[in-house]
Amino acid sequence: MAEQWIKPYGDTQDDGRVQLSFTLPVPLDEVSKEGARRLALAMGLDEPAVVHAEDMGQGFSFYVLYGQSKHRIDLSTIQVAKPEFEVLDKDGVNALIAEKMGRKMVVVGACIETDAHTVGIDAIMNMKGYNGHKGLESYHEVRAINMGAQVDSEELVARAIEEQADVILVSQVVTQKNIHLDNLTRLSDILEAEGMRERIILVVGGPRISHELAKELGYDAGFGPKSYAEDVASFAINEWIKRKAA
Amino acid sequence: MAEQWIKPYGDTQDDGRVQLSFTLPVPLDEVSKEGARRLALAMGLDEPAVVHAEDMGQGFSFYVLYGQSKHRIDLSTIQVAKPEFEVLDKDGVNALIAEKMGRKMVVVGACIETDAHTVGIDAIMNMKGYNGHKGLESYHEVRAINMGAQVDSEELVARAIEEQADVILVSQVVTQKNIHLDNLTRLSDILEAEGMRERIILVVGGPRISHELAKELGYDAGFGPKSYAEDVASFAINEWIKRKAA
Amino acid sequence: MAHLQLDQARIDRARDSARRIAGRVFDDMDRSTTTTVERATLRLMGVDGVDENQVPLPNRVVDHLLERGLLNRGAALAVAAAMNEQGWTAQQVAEAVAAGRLVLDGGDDTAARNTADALAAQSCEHIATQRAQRAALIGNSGEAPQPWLYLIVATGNIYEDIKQARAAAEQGADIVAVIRSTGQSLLDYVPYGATTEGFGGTYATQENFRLMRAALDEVGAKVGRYIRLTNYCSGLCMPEIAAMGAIERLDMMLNDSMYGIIFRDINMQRTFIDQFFSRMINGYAGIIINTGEDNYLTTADAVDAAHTVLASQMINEQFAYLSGLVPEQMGLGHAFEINPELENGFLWELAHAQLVRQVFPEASLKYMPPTKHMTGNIFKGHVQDALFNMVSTVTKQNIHLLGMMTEAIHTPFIQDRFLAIQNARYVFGTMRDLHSEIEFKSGGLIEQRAQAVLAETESMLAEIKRTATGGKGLDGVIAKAPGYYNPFPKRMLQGGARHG
Amino acid sequence: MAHLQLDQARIDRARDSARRIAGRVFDDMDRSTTTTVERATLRLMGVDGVDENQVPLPNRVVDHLLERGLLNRGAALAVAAAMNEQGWTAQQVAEAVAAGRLVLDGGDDTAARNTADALAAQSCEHIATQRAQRAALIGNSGEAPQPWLYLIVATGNIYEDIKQARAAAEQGADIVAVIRSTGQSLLDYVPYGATTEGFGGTYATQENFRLMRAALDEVGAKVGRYIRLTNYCSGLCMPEIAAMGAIERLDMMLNDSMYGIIFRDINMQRTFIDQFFSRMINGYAGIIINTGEDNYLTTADAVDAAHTVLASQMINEQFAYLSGLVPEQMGLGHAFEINPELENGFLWELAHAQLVRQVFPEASLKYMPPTKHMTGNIFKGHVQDALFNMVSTVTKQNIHLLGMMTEAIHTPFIQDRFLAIQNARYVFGTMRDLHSEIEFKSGGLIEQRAQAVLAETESMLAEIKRTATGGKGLDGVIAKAPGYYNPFPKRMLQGGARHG
Ligand code: B12
Ligand code: B12
Ligand SMILES: Cc1ncc(COP(=O)(O)O)c(C=O)c1O
Ligand SMILES: Cc1ncc(COP(=O)(O)O)c(C=O)c1O
Repeated sequence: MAEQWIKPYGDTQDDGRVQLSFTLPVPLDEVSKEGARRLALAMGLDEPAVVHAEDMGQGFSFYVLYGQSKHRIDLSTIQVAKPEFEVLDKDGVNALIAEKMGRKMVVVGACIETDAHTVGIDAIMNMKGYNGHKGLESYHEVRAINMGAQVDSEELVARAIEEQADVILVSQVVTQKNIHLDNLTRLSDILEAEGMRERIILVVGGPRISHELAKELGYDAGFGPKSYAEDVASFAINEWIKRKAA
Repeated sequence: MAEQWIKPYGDTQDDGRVQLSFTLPVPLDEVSKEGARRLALAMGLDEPAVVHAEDMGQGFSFYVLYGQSKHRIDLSTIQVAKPEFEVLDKDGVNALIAEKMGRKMVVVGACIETDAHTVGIDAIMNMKGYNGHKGLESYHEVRAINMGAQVDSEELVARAIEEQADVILVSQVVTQKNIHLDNLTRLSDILEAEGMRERIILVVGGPRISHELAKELGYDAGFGPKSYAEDVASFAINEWIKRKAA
Repeated sequence: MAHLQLDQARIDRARDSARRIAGRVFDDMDRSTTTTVERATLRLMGVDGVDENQVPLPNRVVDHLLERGLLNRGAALAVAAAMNEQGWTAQQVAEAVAAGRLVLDGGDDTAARNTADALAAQSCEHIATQRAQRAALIGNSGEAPQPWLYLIVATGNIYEDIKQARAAAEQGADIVAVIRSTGQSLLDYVPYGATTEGFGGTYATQENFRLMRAALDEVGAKVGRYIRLTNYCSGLCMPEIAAMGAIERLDMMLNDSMYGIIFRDINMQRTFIDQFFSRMINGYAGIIINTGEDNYLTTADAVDAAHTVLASQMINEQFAYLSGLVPEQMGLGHAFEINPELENGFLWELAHAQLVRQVFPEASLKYMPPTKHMTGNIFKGHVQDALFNMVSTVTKQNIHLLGMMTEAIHTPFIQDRFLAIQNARYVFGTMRDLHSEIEFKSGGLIEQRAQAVLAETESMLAEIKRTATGGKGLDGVIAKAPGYYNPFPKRMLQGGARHG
Repeated sequence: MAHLQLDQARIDRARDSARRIAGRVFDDMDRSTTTTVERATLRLMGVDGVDENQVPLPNRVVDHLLERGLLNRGAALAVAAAMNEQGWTAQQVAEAVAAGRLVLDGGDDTAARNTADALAAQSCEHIATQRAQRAALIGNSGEAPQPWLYLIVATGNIYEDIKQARAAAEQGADIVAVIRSTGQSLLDYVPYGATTEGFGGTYATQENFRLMRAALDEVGAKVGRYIRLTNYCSGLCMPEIAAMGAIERLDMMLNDSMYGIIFRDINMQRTFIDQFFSRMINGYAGIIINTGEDNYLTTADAVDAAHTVLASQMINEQFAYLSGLVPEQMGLGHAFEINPELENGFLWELAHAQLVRQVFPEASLKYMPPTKHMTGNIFKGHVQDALFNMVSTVTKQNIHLLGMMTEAIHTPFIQDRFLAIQNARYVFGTMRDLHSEIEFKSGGLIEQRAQAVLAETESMLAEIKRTATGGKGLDGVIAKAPGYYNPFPKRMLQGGARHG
């Protein structure tokens, strides 16, 4: 593929302009201001300008900077991990499940551990769906079980076993101190320990989740913002067919 | 001096959090989003997150990122160039001029070349001053001549010669494409050519001017935002005394 | 002045329905106590500390009584009896129980009652002193004009929180809320000591309360403004947190009669019983309670569900009266959550905020910023927050939670808070008297909208009948036995902010 | 509806004073012409291009006539006479003059007049076609509702400008202004061709106009909205730029009767004469002129100097009528420049904006964003811009210059513009009908403020007497000789937007 080097753009191709803001844990003075500028230099910004500097009290100061990034990126070298499947609409998904599975697909979902943000998982699972995209409960070829908020991983796994689930959907919204990574690892360890990991299609979603991250954590797919039921459902049936064939 | 390493601060000492935004000259897709993330990585930001990505039309896309700066700066090593003098008030300046010079100090000021932003030089020179700080015209030991906007460097120098000026004050506000650097260099070259550079105290000011920059350009001092007449006047009389002694 | 024509008879009818609903719940719930109510009672009587497994002593004693089938007569009597018997303090009794050195039995004699009463009197005395101390500090350093700027800190580490809270106060915060660690609401005990490891917030512990209180008193003196402290009085330990807050002089508590049921799947009975007890404590301690109606709008649409907010506020108001609170202590919640893409959304927002203002003219309304429709676009978010600030000043809200431009991203960085305060101060200042300079068109869209929401509220309240069981914490609900005794209500329900 | 009680008699008296002032200036100025008026005349007659030193041919011809003392009879006749003599086009005549191959002499015979008239007719025909084309394009693709979003591009390079202008239009811009390079206003000639090297802006050249016009027509068709183009019709070449704009179908021009005098130290007579001629062209071409009162507030305080804005608008209005413009073509300027730290500043801003709206109900008011009080704090700046957006929609302004959060830092980056549009769209949408839903308190602070500004304006205008000479460009002012002839006024003053 042809190289495609790009830089940030302010008002002229390759001017590299970026905006930056941060706090320094020192009061404002000429030295701290110069420190802010040097940080920008260290980041590889040419001609960085501290366009705003303000003392915040209690030994903190705030800075806004603009500078010109030296760095450039060759987009042609970037491979973004993506789950490979065709996104079908609801009817398409239903038809494919009926054809290939000959029974309903069982999907158990939850917002696990301490996380109580159910709006995301509800958006995927509840009848009503989100932004005009109906949720899995409305798919007649899917048995969708939404366990809701703050579900322990053990509980989720137990339910998945009980319901003979094909797919587990997990939502993780709180990411502070990377708690989502701990939670997700914990769930996949438990599945592993139960000997269920191979059997189940394991999917995670949330505002800071990418497919790449999900793969790193040993999940089958990850879905970020603006995902809808048909995306997950299309992935799941596709994956099911692929595994069956293998 | 004891080392004083600092990093940006988000909500915990040394977490290094910074906010970043920029445009890329490509439409939004998964690859460009990853490209944005890699740029942040290249800048030395750990765990960069593209928290917002939006297509802008016409082949541009906009990104907001947060990440954790790896870089840190030892503030104890930073020496900020500063003009060294004690800032006196108006009466103090007048008294010192009267005592040491025994005549009025002559100051010629202008906003040079294509720059027409006179508010800054007016703030320093006009009777009324700025933010409650009276301007040089109100100093009875200063003869202040404000030539206004878009004054050619030649014209300014001619006037300085004519008036036997002790000090030249230049204002530069427009900095696009570094035009201020060209203009300032031009003025100092002309002074040099006229053999006047040694005799005159040459001062520049403006929102993007620092003392450091002024020194680099061969000026005697530079004044940035929030400078007032007493700052410049104190510097000027101090410098005059120093030169006299030398 | 910004003012809407509203049908007062409709407001009165809605309020009557709410009074009826709250009264019925109170009568039902008065027949039971809960483990955490009893633990709170013990805390007020001076029991504190943890055992070698970090289990709080109040839990150890209450569990002990529960095991022995004695909790239904109240923990106060059993402990007081043991105190009399042994000549110990309540704390010594608790330690002995935890160490297995002492087994409690019933003890309902007058001597035990007297001891319990004496301890309660002492405890109330301490809380009254804190109340007086608050008044004195406000007298000395003054307090901010309303809307008060309310800021959260949520680092997970009480010492970082303190740093940020001080900075926030210097920058202009009037109220500091320490956000609680994710998941604490479902812990059936209160963690102990100073903590540095929370997720999305810092554990609510008595020591953390104390540390933050001291820091805010100090910075308050410096900035010449009493800085209010708030925390979450909800979840499975609601009354205990109320007790801790009263002891450590918190000034506000997030304390809703239904939040736990709706958002934390906590059993209804448990919630209501805990509510009454904790509100009573808050009421007595002169603490403002903030209710959580704003949360409804994070899951429902803010236009469709506007009447549910008003209905809940009316019920919270009646519950509050039953627990002895005065209107100024009612921080009824609502929120600026209308979709920014909705045409004329700002008008509807004005209508809702003004409606609430007029229905509860004396309450300390708590107005929450946009959260749901905030995105990673921090620049647009900052403007959403500015319009929120504007509605707040135009409709004269009291407790103003600052919106953070990074709402959709992370718990606030120090600069987020700094910029949020600048935003609010700018808007409040530049529009200082706007509220008294504009009028809403009579019969116009804004007024019509407010009237419609009021009408929907009235019918909703008229229809509410009875409610179900289920949810977490039901095992902690204990039917009171005859002879059940708790020394606090009779003291707390008559004093407090109402009279002093 | 947002409406103020104002004293109509006072408005009428102020307007009478302004009419008197403008009329007197017109009478005085009608006795002279200027070098640039004559160059503009030549341009309209078809003279274009530059010599080997990049000096425009209109300058060469006019300088030639000036040297020979012939300019006071008008360039049109001299060139027309030569055309007749040689059987050449005007362009050929100019080229020959520039090459030193031809010397012009007087030539005031009827034949020369006829030729000049014929060329003028042709030129007016072309401009009328452009006007019709504009109407047709608006008919096809439609146009945006007001306030129109006005955005600037200022890269210095016309090709970058085009990129950014397209992107801006896709994002929602209704008007694109190409900012002019620093210093162009003091050039006594118009640069030639496509340019890529400006400072703080891009040179105004006819080719740049053409390139941008084509790009905007294209993107306008794509987005289904006619995108208006604007530039600066001011400085020492004001009438020539008007001519170029009329030829290339610009839609708006920054064209103030006093800006050059006050802000560029241009000679008064020169400015006024150039003004009349350029306004006449703009008027005929159906171009909206934007006046520069907003600039006053960048050097003076916006509260103290509010009446100077209104006074100048009234004078600009009268000058415009004298040049044949209709009210819809008057983009009278004002600006949101009150210090954000001023208590109730937003109220005064509302008062000023609404006052202007009511005094000029049919004008296309141009409302400028905060600039002077913008700082490097882009976050706060974005909120200042949001409040500006709000005042604009509440007071129903027409031409809305978008505020940039980076105003104090650099000419706009593409993302600054993008975010500015989002800001305005959000505010305009969420407050769509607010203007008709709120009322200003009768006799309140806002109304009082508006009345005070009006009163000050009236007395200021009543006192204006006569004005001085001095400043740049006086050498280009030439007293007309008897027999002076210019073929354009009689055509342009009767047609244009007024009748067609
Ligand atoms: C609503 C909300 C709440 C509500 C939740 C109500 C509920 N029942 O869900 C309440 C008020 C209870 C709440 C509480 C808290 N919250 Co909250 N909350 C939010 C808020 C405002 C909106 C979240 C939301 O509903 N988004 C809308 C949904 C549709 O988006 P989504 O979740 O991204 O889902 C989409 C995709 O991600 C994807 N998706 C999501 N899950 C899944 C799963 C699968 C399988 C798939 C395929 C796809 C998928 O598809 C969805 C549709 O496209 C955000 C801020 C914000 N604006 O984002 C904060 C936010 C998420 N909360 C936060 C915090 C910290 C908390 C608290 C911990 C604060 C506290 N200490 O009190 C508490 C405790 C909650 C807990 N224990 O988890 C932080 C998280 C910070 C971080 N990055 O770690 C945020 C970002 C706010 C902030 N800046 O502080 N919160
Ligand atoms: C007012 C203004 C104007 C007015 C100027 C009126 C006048 N008579 O000065 C008008 C409307 C005419 C104008 C026009 C233009 N402007 Co202008 N203007 C501004 C604005 C809004 C404010 C500047 C100001 O007055 N600041 C207040 C003064 C007091 O601050 P200051 O200059 O920094 O001065 C202080 C210190 O710096 C220092 N100081 C300054 N000079 C000196 C000198 C000495 C000796 C000392 C000791 C100290 C000192 O002391 C002062 C007091 O503390 C800024 C945006 C902004 N908010 O900053 C844009 C801005 C400066 N303008 C800009 C531009 C591009 C232009 C134009 C070129 C645009 C165009 N193409 O039309 C034109 C052309 C002007 C020209 N030829 O130079 C850009 C510059 C971009 C850049 N970084 O290069 C800015 C930043 C706006 C923008 N974002 O595009 N402008
Ligand atoms: C009334 C109330 N209680 C508690 C909380 C906090 O939730 P948690 O139960 O997770 O501490 C909120 C959050 O907004 C609330 O409004
Ligand atoms: C009427 C008018 N003309 C011209 C300009 C631009 O200035 P310059 O003369 O530098 O092109 C402005 C700037 O705002 C203006 O308002």
